[in-house]
Amino acid sequence: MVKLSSRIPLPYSFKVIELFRNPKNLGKMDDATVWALAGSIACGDMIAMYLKIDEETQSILKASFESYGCAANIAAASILTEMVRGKTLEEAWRISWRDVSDALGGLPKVKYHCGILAVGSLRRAIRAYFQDKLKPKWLPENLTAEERHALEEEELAERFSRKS
Amino acid sequence: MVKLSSRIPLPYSFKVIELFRNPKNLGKMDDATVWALAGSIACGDMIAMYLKIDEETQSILKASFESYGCAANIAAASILTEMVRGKTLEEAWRISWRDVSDALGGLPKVKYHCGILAVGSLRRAIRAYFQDKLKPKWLPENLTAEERHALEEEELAERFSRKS
Amino acid sequence: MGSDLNRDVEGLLKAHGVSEREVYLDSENSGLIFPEALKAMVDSYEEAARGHPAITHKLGWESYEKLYESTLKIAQALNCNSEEITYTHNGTEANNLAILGLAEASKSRRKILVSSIEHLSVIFAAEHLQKFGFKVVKVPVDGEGFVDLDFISRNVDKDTLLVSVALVNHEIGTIQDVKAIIDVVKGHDEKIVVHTDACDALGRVKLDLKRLNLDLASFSSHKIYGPKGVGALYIKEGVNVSPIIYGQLSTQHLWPSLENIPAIVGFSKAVELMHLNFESYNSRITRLRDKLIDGLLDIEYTVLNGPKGYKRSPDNVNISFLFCEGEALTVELSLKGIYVSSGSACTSRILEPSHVLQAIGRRHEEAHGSILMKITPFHSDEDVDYVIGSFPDAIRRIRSMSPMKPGGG
Amino acid sequence: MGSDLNRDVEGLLKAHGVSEREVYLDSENSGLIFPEALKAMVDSYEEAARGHPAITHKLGWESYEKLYESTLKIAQALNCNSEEITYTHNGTEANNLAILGLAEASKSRRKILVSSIEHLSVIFAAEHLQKFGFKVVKVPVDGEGFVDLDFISRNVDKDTLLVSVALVNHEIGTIQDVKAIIDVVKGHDEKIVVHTDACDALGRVKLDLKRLNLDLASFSSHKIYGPKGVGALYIKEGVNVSPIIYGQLSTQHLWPSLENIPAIVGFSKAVELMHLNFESYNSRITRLRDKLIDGLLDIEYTVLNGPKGYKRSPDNVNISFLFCEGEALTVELSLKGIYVSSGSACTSRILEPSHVLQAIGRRHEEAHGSILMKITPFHSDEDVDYVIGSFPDAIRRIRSMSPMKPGGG
Ligand SMILES: Cc1ncc(COP(=O)(O)O)c(C=O)c1O
Ligand SMILES: Cc1ncc(COP(=O)(O)O)c(C=O)c1O
Repeated sequence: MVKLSSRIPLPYSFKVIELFRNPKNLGKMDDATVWALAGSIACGDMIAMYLKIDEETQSILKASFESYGCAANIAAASILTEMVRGKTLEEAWRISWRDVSDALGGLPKVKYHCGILAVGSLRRAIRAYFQDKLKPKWLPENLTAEERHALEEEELAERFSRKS
Repeated sequence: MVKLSSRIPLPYSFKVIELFRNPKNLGKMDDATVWALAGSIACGDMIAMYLKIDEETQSILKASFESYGCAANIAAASILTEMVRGKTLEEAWRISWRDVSDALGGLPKVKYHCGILAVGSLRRAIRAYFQDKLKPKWLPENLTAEERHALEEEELAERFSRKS
Repeated sequence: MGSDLNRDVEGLLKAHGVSEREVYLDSENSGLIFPEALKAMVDSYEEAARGHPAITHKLGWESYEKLYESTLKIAQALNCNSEEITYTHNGTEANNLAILGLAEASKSRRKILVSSIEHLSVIFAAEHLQKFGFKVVKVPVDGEGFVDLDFISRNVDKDTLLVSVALVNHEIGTIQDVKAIIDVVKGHDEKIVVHTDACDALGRVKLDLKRLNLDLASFSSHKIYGPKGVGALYIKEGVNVSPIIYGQLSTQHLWPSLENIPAIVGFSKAVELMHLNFESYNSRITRLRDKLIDGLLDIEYTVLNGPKGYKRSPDNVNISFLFCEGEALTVELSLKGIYVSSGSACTSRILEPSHVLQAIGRRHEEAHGSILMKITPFHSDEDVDYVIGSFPDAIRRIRSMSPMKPGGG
Repeated sequence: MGSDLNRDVEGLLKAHGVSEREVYLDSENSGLIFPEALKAMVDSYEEAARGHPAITHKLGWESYEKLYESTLKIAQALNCNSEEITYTHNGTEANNLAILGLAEASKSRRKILVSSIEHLSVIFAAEHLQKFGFKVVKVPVDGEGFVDLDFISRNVDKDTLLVSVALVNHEIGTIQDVKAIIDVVKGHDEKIVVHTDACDALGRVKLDLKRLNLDLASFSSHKIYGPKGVGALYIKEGVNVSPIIYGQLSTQHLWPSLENIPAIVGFSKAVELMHLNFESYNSRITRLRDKLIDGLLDIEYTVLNGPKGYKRSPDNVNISFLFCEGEALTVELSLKGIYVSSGSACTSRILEPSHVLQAIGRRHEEAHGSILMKITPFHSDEDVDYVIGSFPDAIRRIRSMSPMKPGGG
């Protein structure tokens, strides 16, 4: 038996609305060093994260995103691209979804997953960068919670599509 | 377990209010041929019915009442004293609580018992009149529903007083 | 509505006529409304009522803001968190949610104590649970309506889920020592839930939810001169209550459907007015109450129901007029423009008078002659003078019609 | 309300700004109010709201008269007896009373059929009964939302208590052939109760309760532009329903507490307006609906949800915009002063989009992009033109942000 949905209030912060109106770093990056996708359309949110990486310093020169999702999703992805600019990959890796939520002035509980998905897409991109490179010590073997979340969502979407 | 009370609407007819304001034939009758009491104070309604009877024609010359009870109770007793005036005892006996209710323009269901009690008090007075006389054929041996109702109410009141 | 009812109410009202002066003392049954609360409700219809507070658009957010602001004001007045307030549509639903919702959420405990003078929405809700194996124990009260603390102490046990006693009794105005009740109950077992029906306490008695350590408390808007159609249940954080009505949630978890935001805004305004004017309202109301009580007790064969003085709700006047049937008196007073209610059996479906009056030991004939009146912030000295001046004739006439007269008749 | 919510709604609203033109299309979630209905409510607060309709004094009788007159008007519009109407506080409570109250009154039958696209207040109430051994069967619907009559016919049996299908679906506007459903059900067994949730049907579809031979029907005031805080359940004479909330009765037997008479007066006014203007409202609304549907379907990658033409509620517009997440679109449209809602999972607590859209076979990504709009008597051609003119840019922007674009991205 499917547990049916019920509504709850979603009073966004003005930061979410601002970034929704004028998203920073929106769009595909043609000269990206690496990029990654997280989430799924069937689940209602998906983020593509593009990173331009300075290979020498292993720091992020610029980041951009694309998003299919709610206003909070767009804002979360956008603010994260701002937050990582100029950071080393290690520093970027350490950004948590809580940091994203805080930067947005607080996400409502049901929108936590937007922050999680944004961080998940970033970490996937960072992992992808190290795909065939020597893995730095700070990069954990196992998936972090945020990455697992993205994976679970994608698996759920698989189930949805099989159903219909 | 006592079943507790709940309210219901009591929109009286204007006739009830009129008779409540200006009751006809109110008061003890000093020269009554016979009188009777029905109901009890503990139950919240009581009617005294006084009859002046023409012995020859066995008809009611005049009737009066006293009432402890709600507006409908007062109105029911009052209208009944009007209805019986000039009637033979047999005719008076045949008046039902429905007739009383109709004469009042309809009693709400929870107030039916006011009509019943008024008729009960009248019949008791008629019975009292024949107490040590030859009973006419039209006078039933057994108590009528209206008289039983009065009796039951009095018995209930007994129980109430024993309780407290 | 039964089809046997008289429908010619217009005729009735015409026969009744209109009194020169009118004094409404029946806010026990249906409250007056503060003009400010009515205005707040109407304004909110014009401003934010279109929105649904759980929808992501401007009007939704506006209505959410209205809802949140209103809740905050109520929470501040009660000293609790706004998350601890659940809206219902009246005190009855709040009491039902407290009792049925707690039972629904409870895994094991099966015993409920309620005072014998609770509002019917508490007693009937509790009794409904007997169907499901719950045991309901009625806590007796003394002649003034104070619950028997010893009885509570002796009857709470490991199986006890809930103790429910109204802070202020709606009929006889008894102000319970809820703090003492909580101490006794929690002294036995911290886990026993204490509920108070505070519908009649709000605005009349200081109420500090945090300090009191209450678990559940019910409120009703129309009882504090707010709009009809709103009530609230305070649920202390951590107390488990399940919904008893099912459907699409809006911002609340325990009562589905769209909140009646305009009514909540009006309710909040009423709470605010009662809170801000607590001292001035209550000192005046208390004075008028005592003046009315004293004036009416001057009439022969009268008994005050409930305590005197500071343990009585400042608005409550309840007097039994012996040899006088209460419903007839209600109608007689109505003809004089004075609107009251009675605990007489005549206002009920069956032959039992008010269970509250019976519980404090009033005989039936005393209960039948009881008249309940509530003083409000809207009343003046002149109103009370008019009432005191009008009663003697009314009583005299009703008594004169009775076959049972004072002194034996 | 969770404490994690943003409380700076003022800041949010400031950042949002106000559009020059505003078109409110979200009366699915929270209705507008007829000014006449608001006025009737307010007037009644000033006139008769003080009284309690079950108390014997002038103000009680006046309030009783108001209540009775209002009920009579509603009963006349629905073609039923006023005794057959029970007031609740909304459609949710009416549906709960219908389902839980029927189950409470039922001695033996234990099977309930509800369509798979019912409002959650029907589905959740029915599912709650599973706890008590009831079996709930969901009746499937076709791609336009019409229930499978054959399925009903095969599944009703001696154990069936209730069949509940909404006359008009709230999300996709499907107008069911309730007469055919009744014929099938009653053809099997006269004793099976048929309920229809008519919250969205009232005023949009001709409804003649006597002729239809329905047993139960639910109504909601705010869905017909009446005040919030009132609903009603029609209970055909002879159908047994028990109360589900307990307390002091007023004039009603099935929902205790004082009736919200001012709100009922307003509700009655709204019923009257919908009834008197049935033809003119609906011909206009239907025209505007079709104009809006046609205008929006001109946009690429769109799908209409629900039937076209006369089997669709005259006010309902529900379109899926593929490659476009619905909640984001809701916010984007809000910035343009257009207020709508979406069946997207983003408006819910979990990852499931609208159960109605799923039931008619929409894939998740289609449901996520759905936008629900309701045309009201308050809308003009200019409103609709403005909406049609504003959508393409909004859709374009939202689509442009997505990593998945039409034609593969
Ligand atoms: C003590 C008490 N509890 C509960 C209620 C019920 O409140 P409502 O009328 O809002 O349902 C009342 C109302 O009279 C009351 O006085
Ligand atoms: C079909 C349907 N049923 C029931 C309801 C619930 O009505 P209310 O909002 O009055 O609780 C709604 C409201 O959206 C509805 O559309």
